[in-house]
Amino acid sequence: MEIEDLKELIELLKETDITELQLEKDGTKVRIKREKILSSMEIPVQKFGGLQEKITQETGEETRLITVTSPIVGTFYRSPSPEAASFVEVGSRVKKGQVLCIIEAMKLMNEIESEVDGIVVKPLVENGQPVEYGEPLFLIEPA
Amino acid sequence: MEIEDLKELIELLKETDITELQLEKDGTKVRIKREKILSSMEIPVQKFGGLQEKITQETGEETRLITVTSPIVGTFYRSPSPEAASFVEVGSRVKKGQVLCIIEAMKLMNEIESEVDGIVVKPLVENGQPVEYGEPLFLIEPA
Amino acid sequence: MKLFKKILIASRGEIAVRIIRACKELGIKTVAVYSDVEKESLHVRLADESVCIGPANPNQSYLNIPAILSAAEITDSEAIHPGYGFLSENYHFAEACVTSGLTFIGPSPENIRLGGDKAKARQMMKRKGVPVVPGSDGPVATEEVAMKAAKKIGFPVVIKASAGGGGHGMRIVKEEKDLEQLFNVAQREALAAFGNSELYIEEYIPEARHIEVQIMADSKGNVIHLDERDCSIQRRHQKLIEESPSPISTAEKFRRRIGEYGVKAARAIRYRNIGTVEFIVNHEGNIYFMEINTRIQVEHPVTEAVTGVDIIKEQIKLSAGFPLEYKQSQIRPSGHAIECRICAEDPERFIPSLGKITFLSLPGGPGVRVDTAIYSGYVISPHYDSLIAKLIVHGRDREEAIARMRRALDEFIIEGVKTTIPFHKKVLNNPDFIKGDFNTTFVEKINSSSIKNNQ
Amino acid sequence: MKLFKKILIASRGEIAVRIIRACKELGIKTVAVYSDVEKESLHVRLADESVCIGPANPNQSYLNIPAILSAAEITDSEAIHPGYGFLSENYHFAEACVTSGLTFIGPSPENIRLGGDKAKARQMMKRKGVPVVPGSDGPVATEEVAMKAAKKIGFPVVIKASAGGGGHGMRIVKEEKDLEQLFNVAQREALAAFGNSELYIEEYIPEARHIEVQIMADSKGNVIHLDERDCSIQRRHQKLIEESPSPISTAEKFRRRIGEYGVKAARAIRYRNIGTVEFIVNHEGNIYFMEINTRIQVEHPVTEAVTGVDIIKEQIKLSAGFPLEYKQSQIRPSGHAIECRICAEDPERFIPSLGKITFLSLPGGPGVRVDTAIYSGYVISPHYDSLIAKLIVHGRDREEAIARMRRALDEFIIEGVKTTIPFHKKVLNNPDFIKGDFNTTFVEKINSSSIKNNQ
Repeated sequence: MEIEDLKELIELLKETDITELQLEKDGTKVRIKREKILSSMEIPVQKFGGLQEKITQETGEETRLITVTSPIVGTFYRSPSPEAASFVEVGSRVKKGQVLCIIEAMKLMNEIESEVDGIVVKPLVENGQPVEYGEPLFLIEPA
Repeated sequence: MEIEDLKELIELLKETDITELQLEKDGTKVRIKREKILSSMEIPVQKFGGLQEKITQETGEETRLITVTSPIVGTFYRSPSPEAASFVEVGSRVKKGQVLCIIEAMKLMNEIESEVDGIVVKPLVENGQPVEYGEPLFLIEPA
Repeated sequence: MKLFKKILIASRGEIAVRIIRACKELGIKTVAVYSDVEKESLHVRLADESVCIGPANPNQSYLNIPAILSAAEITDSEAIHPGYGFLSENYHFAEACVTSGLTFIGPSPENIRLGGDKAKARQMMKRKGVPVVPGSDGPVATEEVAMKAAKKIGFPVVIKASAGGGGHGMRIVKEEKDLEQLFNVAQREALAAFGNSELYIEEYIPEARHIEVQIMADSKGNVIHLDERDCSIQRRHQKLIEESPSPISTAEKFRRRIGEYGVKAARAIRYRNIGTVEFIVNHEGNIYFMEINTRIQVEHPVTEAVTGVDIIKEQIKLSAGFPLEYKQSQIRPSGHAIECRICAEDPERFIPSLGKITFLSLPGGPGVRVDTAIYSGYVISPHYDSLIAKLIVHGRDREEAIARMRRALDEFIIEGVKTTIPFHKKVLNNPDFIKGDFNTTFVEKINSSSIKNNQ
Repeated sequence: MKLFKKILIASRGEIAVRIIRACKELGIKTVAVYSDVEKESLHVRLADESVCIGPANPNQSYLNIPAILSAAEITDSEAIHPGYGFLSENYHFAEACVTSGLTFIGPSPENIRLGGDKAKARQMMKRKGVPVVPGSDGPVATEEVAMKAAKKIGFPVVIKASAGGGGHGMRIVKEEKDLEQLFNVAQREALAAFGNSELYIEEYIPEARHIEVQIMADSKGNVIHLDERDCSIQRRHQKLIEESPSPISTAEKFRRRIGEYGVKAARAIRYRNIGTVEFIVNHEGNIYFMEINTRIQVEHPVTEAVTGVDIIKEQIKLSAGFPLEYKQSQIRPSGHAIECRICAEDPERFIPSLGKITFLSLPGGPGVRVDTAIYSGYVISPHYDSLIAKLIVHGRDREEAIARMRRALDEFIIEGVKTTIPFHKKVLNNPDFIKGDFNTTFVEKINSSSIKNNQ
């Protein structure tokens, strides 16, 4: 089971009423549960802050990665100026409050800080690309 | 069990009332749970013939009743003329081919016959009432 | 004069819904009839009453005359609207309605019979001075008569079935040597399709437009027309896109002439009720009578859009004996309207696509009309026509109508089945269509060119 | 002069969809913005591009000026259409657009500012000869000034907020003794609602109609009107049903006069772009200026139906600097149009009804327009307006329009949430409404009489 398969499953589930799904590959155990929801509404509960965070669980492993998402709409820059070095690279150790990138909005440079101590696992946006609200920017493994 | 099999399962479930499904490959364990949903649609499965019949299962009992349905649109009469007695009453013993009622359509009197030997359990339409195609007319307990 | 209290609608799908709408606006109660697979249909849901008249097979339900008349009887209906298709052009049915004391919403059985006898209608029109395509004077009984007529007309000619429709029993004969064989093939095909092998012969007009005139006539003999519709965008004699006015009607003189021919044709056969006179127009703009359709047509909404006249409401009032509410001078079409017939078909090969509609979002906003009986969750059945929606737009001119149709097609979302929406988009973006430069060979041409492009 | 290549739409729901439609017909690319709970919305689906601008709370998304301007920047949009509501009448936003090099689709910031300052607009209109309701000459700063003005006008009077709207800061004062207290309450309410406690005083006109005139003006100072809309069917200052022409416009003279006042009012303040001049009409037919709305209005489709003009397309072209495409003499309204605002609310108590739409079937057929962003499966969120669909009908006269609206309401099926459709049916069957005999107290009256009937 790869991440791609999981995505596909999640996409599929979105279109159904299925509320639970369990799967065990060896020995092939499947458990699918569906609860009839009578026109109920689901409003995602969100945490607000200077920086939004979403906790994702990596399959197979026990590591918990944090996705840093954009709190504003703008243009993503990995360095303070075109000539300068990137704020962080893959593998960089970051401290809570350390700048990860800049998002330019209305000619203002907004510094996006890490809210945790950890290691940068992956940047998710190319330098100079526009980003929207809530767009994932970095994966960070908390230390 | 591959991802493709799961997809198929989910597709299947979308079209059903099944709310729970369990499956174990070794030893072949299957568990399907189904709850009656009020808004679901039932399309009656019907047999065609000179006279339509539908087999219903009475709850709690083991008796199998046959529903005689109307093969045409028209007006239902229980007797050959207003003065005459009804063709059949509750409890009447009928033979295959025996007339149960008349349905008048376009001034023609169409005799509706029983296709089985049995006992009339219940007439389902009032004398002189209009009936549509497929409308239940009598419940008969086959002898 | 009194309007009906209750009308039975002997049809299904979008046209049944359309008729229910007209009845509701007139304060008339409606009875829907349906086959046992259509209990969840919109026409059943929207009508005041409904009667199941038989199983899915149309022969046992929507074409079942005794069942329909019985349904009218048990519901105390006063009149029957036949919609289009099914029994709408069956004069036996129209007569049976009259015999049963019901009003048939449509013209007289005699009008219907003549409408179905293409060779005779041609003859009558010719006699009354409505131009017809040069051809045989009436039916041609044998190969010999056919050959004589064909030689007089000059090849190529086209053989047509008197009882024809939908291209059955129709053959183009390019050369003298092919006539014998094609005559026999057409005869056999006509017999198989219509139970009537009678044929007639016309000059073949290769690059023609199909333009028709909507007419309305009351029982006192007043006849008006509601201008023309251009229905040249066809595939195998099936109309796909219609518009009003015709792009060639910018010549006001042409428009007036074809309208007048429509009225003349209706008068020639003492036509009553609403109907359509179909013409062929060759590349020089010559107008030839083709046939008369004695029912409401699929494409009537384009005329409603430009004239503001509710044709089905008028049809019902005319059938109840009311005089025409409009004078010819009161019909003042404005703007331009286009209709696309959206079918549940593969848009490349036009093969029906069956199944459940899993998501639906209809176009809306200014100048957009949708006539449909589908909904999210509707299951398209193999028993009936693949037409699932008619999309009609109205704009202040043809340019706005085209822009509006494009955006309406863009926002029309149907998931779960394939539809012909991509085909319509292709046509609406075709430079020749945009210029108004097309004829009945248009679809064939763009389809073959797209095949070439793919190679 | 060049039209925009790409427009960002700073709105949601049906009006965002409506604007996308206009852009598509003009060949302009669109950018939708949305809050993170609206990813599945129709305006996001129909636009060419979309940008998530913040969380559900409108203050952080649809009212978030920096986020919207940034979204325009990253998508290379040339203009912003604000729809109605949200930032549409915020002159700071209009100014910020200009500063950012973007065209704000609407009038100038000065026009917007004046539109929001009711007391000042009143003063200017009075000076330029547009009749206003007798009242204070400008704002009344203190109770003493207010009392003096009120006595001069004569009780009852109505206290209104200069920055007013939606009934906030508005109080009817029946007698002299109540003035002091109500003045203070209104002042406090105005401050809370608009951050501005300025008040003015008008004569109270008890049984008035609310009639407004749609205007269009280009940058060269050409101004035309598109006739009037009667919006008297209101509940707590919220319009529920609108129509054009007004039932009292059968007097052609009245109709001409109110249209001319509309143009005069627009000229008085050098108005540019499309807008609406709202009037109060008393039972004697006297017309008084009330306010000017500097945006597209919810009820614009009734005017589109009778005039055939696509107001939003014209608005966009005017904003790009194009001159007016119509002369006053080319605006020739025909027939009658009515709009019902369908809200997801309990039809008795008007309390919002949230949840998922489990089944949807929209009305269609001739003369019916639906502007909506809902679909089967759509979830109505508590964060936004309860307006879920606008149902607009057009008929050849008011009688046909009413019959058509009734049948369209009948066939409009929404399951899963409660809607105001039953309320609209009640109005459309009310004898006074049918006669055209109503004013802004109509809804209050029928609601209290239905309560009486229940007792």
